[in-house]
Amino acid sequence: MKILYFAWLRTEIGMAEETASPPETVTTAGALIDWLAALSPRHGTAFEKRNSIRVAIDQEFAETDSVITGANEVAFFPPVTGG
Amino acid sequence: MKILYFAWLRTEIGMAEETASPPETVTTAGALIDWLAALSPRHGTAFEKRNSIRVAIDQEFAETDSVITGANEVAFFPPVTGG
Amino acid sequence: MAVRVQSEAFDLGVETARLTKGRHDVGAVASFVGIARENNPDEGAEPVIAMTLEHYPGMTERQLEAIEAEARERWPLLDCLIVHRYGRFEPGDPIVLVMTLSSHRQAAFDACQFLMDWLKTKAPFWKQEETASGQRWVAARKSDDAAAKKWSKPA
Amino acid sequence: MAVRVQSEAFDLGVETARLTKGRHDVGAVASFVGIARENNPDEGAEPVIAMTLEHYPGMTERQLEAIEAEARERWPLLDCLIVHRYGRFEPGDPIVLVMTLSSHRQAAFDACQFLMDWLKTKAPFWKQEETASGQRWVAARKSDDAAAKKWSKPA
Repeated sequence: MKILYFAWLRTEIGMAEETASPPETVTTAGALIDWLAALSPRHGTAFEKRNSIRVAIDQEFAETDSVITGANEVAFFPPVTGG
Repeated sequence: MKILYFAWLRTEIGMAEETASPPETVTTAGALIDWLAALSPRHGTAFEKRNSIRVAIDQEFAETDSVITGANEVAFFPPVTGG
Repeated sequence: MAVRVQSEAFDLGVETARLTKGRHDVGAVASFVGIARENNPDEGAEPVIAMTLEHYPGMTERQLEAIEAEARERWPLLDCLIVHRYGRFEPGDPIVLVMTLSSHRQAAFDACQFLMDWLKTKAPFWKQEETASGQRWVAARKSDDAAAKKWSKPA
Repeated sequence: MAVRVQSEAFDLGVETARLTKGRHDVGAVASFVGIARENNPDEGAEPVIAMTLEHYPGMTERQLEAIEAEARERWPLLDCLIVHRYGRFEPGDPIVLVMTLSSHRQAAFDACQFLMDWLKTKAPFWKQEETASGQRWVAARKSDDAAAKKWSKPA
């Protein structure tokens, strides 16, 4: 599963993209956040601000209780500030 | 006093502009319409559609009861259809 | 005052570049271009071959300047442009341009729409349409009066 | 679908001419250009030297196409264009263009404003500002959420 980070999540974690293989018990975006947060201290710090983090599953906006099973690409980012 | 006609008023009366010297008793735009309507049959026909005629006194929109005494320029035209 | 009444065409890109040039405070440019159309659904189905816009020189500029001044008073505009053409137009020809500049988009959008709505009811232009049946003066549209009225301040 | 995500600049005049060329049914072209500003009043008074827009390639196009499809469904649009740039911008640089074409002006205005309001909350772009104090990610604005919400259909 490809994991993408944007904006301050990218700079805090220190990478734009990584490949992750969470266990089968990790079925939701929220559970994936918990699992990723344990990967490294930088992950842990970045994911502390959970209320400021949005998620997209296969390029569609999703919620923390959305199912990630079978997804190819999960992205984490702050609320958008375009235009 | 300069009298101007636009759109179908111009084509019906057959001129864009004329100089008129109404008597002093003609003090409002409405009275001026009555006076102009008597000038010629073409004037009479054009001014029959009074409800479809708008007036400007010295280049400002006005009403039929607006005072024309001292005005340099009175214009008659249908409702505007610009843009 | 940025008001122009002309027979010549205008270029939206050139006007935007000119109004924003050297400025660092503009965040939003809203613009509207009105174009001559072949069909006027309000007036029946006969295709329009051409149209001629007649105006009242002198009063037109005066009215456009008054409309522009009111927009600047009601919204925090950084700049504003109204270009209205007169003469003969064929379908596809641009006729009117309104452009508003502001820090934020809402003011730019609202002022641009206000200006167009008022132009339709306050600018002394009259439209004659040419169809296969001949030439005909276009009647004013009630929907334009209604659009302009929504901007009236409460008494 | 007329959606472009690019680093290159765009020209409003060229895009208008391209979209209206050969058409006789367009009466109204509403457009909006968003420009990088020196001051962001929501974020304090320090002048912005430059800003960088990061986006999510793939998802951006997908979201813009979905927004455009929704606008075309809600208003009788004859055509529609969204151009969103990414990269580094200095104050005065145009960043986003939305253009809507319709027979009548109200549909063009409403759809243009709808698209801008939704872009601000649904397009995956993130803005980093550069001031004398350094670089900083810009926080989302509550007023943008409110602007987008006004277009929500009743449940």
